[in-house]
Amino acid sequence: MTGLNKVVNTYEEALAGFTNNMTVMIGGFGLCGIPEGLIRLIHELGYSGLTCISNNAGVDGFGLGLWMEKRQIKTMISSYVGENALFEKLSISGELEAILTPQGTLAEKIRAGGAGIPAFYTATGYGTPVGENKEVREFDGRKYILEKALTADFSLIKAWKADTYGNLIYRETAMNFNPMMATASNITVVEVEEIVEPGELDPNFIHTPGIYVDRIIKGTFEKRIERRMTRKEDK
Amino acid sequence: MTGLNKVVNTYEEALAGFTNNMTVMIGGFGLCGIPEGLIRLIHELGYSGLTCISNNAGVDGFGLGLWMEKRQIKTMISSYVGENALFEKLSISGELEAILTPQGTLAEKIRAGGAGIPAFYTATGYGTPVGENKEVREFDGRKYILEKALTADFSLIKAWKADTYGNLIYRETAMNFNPMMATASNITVVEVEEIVEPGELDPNFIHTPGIYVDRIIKGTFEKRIERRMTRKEDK
Amino acid sequence: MPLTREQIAMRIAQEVYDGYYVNLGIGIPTLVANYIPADIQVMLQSENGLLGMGPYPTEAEIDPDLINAGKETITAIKGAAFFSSADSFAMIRGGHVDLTVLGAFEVDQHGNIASWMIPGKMIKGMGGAMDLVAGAKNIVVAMAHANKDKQSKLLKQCTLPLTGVNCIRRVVTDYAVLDIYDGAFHLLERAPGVTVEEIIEITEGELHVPDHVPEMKF
Amino acid sequence: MPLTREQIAMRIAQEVYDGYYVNLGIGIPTLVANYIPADIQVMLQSENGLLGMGPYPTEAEIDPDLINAGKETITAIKGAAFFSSADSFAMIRGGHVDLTVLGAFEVDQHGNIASWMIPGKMIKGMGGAMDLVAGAKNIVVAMAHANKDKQSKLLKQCTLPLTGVNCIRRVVTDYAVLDIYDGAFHLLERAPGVTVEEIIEITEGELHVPDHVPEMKF
Repeated sequence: MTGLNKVVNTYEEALAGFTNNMTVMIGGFGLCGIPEGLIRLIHELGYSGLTCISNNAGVDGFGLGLWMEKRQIKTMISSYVGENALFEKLSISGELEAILTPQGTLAEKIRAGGAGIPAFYTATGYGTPVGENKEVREFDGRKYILEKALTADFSLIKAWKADTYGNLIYRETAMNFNPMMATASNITVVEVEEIVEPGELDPNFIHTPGIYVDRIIKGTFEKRIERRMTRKEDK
Repeated sequence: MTGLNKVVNTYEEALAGFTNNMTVMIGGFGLCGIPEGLIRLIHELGYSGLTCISNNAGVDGFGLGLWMEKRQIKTMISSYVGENALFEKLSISGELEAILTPQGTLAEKIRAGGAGIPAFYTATGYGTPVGENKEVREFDGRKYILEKALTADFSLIKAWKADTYGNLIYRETAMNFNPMMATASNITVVEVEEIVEPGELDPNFIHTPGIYVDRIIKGTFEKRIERRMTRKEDK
Repeated sequence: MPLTREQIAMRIAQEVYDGYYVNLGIGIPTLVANYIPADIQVMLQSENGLLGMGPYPTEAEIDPDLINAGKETITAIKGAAFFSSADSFAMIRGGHVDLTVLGAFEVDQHGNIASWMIPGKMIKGMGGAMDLVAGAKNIVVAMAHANKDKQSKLLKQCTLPLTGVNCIRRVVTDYAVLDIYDGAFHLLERAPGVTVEEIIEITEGELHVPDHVPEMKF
Repeated sequence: MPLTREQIAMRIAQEVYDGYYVNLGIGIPTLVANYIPADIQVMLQSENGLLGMGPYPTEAEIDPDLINAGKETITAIKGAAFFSSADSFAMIRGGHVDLTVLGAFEVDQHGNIASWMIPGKMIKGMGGAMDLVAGAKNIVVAMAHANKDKQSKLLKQCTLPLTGVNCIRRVVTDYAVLDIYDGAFHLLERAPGVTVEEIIEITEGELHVPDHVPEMKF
């Protein structure tokens, strides 16, 4: 790894420096756009005491559901965890702390963490349990609550293609939380479907500039589908 | 203009409803990426008392320099106005109010205006004249100032290509302030180099989704260069 | 007769106008897409990062990278755009979506809504619902007027944890269309064959009833 | 002999390391790009929305859509990326740029910097300078040590309106390289042929001088 080349060859290299009790952001919406191989290795290596920032918590047996099974997660910061029965059980028993955060607030808190904004006001959650113990302030006659930025030790994200400098593009709704998470951690590791040479991605259409990326690993993806819905062929 | 089709055929239609004393955002960095035709028509029609939000103030005789000459601007919210000698004169004589705003704070205030965030904290400007009379607050041992969102009546922006639904792409550094301004006004008018059919722009690489755009006009652009710098041909 | 789920969706589809950008929640709101008139053009927003959601895919079109906010496989129409969750919620929270349709457990006469949590029961999370109710210009709630025991879900004051305060203006139930303002429900339309008396009986919150309450038209 | 502008740039180029992302301000900082060693790889950021700035264009390459923060025509290297001003300053303000080089009218022993305004003279505005000094991990200031009348620009306290407070750690002048910490300037290197006494004479702020002050090496 010299110069601007950020490609690593093994998942072990990609996760060098990862330890127990870290705070880690994991990209994806449901099982769409998750860094499958990085999640798998952390499961295998058994790191524990983790604080996870991820919109969802995987499903039983896949994605972050694996970490849940092995009791690797101490705290989960998410907006929706309805697909994970084990989550519910561990949360009710107190084995897992759940910090439920509105999806837009979560996205904005992560963006703020990457953008040097320590806190911002939002109307979302005012007057609800989310607003409890948060500062309330009125602007132009409407009430808002103060929300603070989120940052982490590691971000584990998934992109479609990377060039070796770490410029990233995402595909369709597999983008979701990945671009903000790329900006908000000390170390950003990206698992991609394809690695290309600098200059092969159009500079007008880079979703995440390479400055945010520390390590790139080419992964293989199962891309499991949660809710397979279809219509009949059009006549 | 029915359905999602936002194309108009004349600059007059594009600016319907524009009046004196409005607040207007104008895209561009220097003369790069400015909506030349929209600026020209407002100059011709002579609207006055305008509050302008634009990173720069044009140059003498081009861009917003035209509005300056005709004394159309009451207040200018910008980060850098060094290329406009008339600006300086009007500002010193008190004919023009100048609210100088750090470039990053300006960009973020406009983004916040479009994103429903009424205010945010930033380290930029703390302890400087920009921070005077603003709330100071400490987060994790560092001091920040509170900055409020900006919105406007009209945004006049420039894009490279639009589809008829108003999905926009920008080219190179002509992007600059245009994407945020597209989101922060009651009415967003975009002047483009080319209009294409829906489906012709790759949905993975839309810079501004059509939801933000109200009117699209195909323009013609002089694209005047401010500082023409060259190197000798490579040997 | 109280409306079926499909009929509620049909009635809500009348709130959708040409050129609208619309976010449809999970459940009955999703069905609204099936009843949007063919002669108007609308764009559906899915908060996981898609503007221009199309129908479910054919078997051949299925793409695991392309899902909606309910995690269902979906398609994108011509003229769609994909974007990040931050950009998606900037769009929602900035008030750019013309209409949001979502479900609820309870609403009250102050426009409060409870839709995400039943304490002691399941822990699921609010997803994007709190952002949607705080950000939308125009919200229609699709819900049952009462539970099976005829206990009203249109209350003086919500009893469940809130999703948002003072944000709901219009409710379409299996019995009626109502607006909420000035601290009361205002009856606008009744389901075909349902009487005003039946609606009064299953509405706990303060209810204003005009002299004439037309039946819904489909 | 005090350094020329080019020599100041050459010395600052030694602060640039392999793999760095660097923002170079207008004036002397721009010249730094010419002296970055050929055996290291760096990416230049231009705050108007470009990561991966290249050299000036040839006549044939000139493109009015492609300028730098000084509004000069420029090129982009392979592997560059364009983005909006909001994204550009999120990058800067979020501390992602490894090194920022910028000019100044004055700096003081507390790390304060004044670089954007001379009251009663021209009104230009701060552009991105306040964001850069607030956001950069690592800032090097390139400046004249004193004015023509030998009045120091390295002060106990800045006299001009500030660009940022307590943010400057390293200064390269035509006379010396200095660090700022613990409320004082610390002399690290002197320009070839310049004596420590000369530097003391033109430094108003508190100055710590070690026993041995090496000459700069080029």
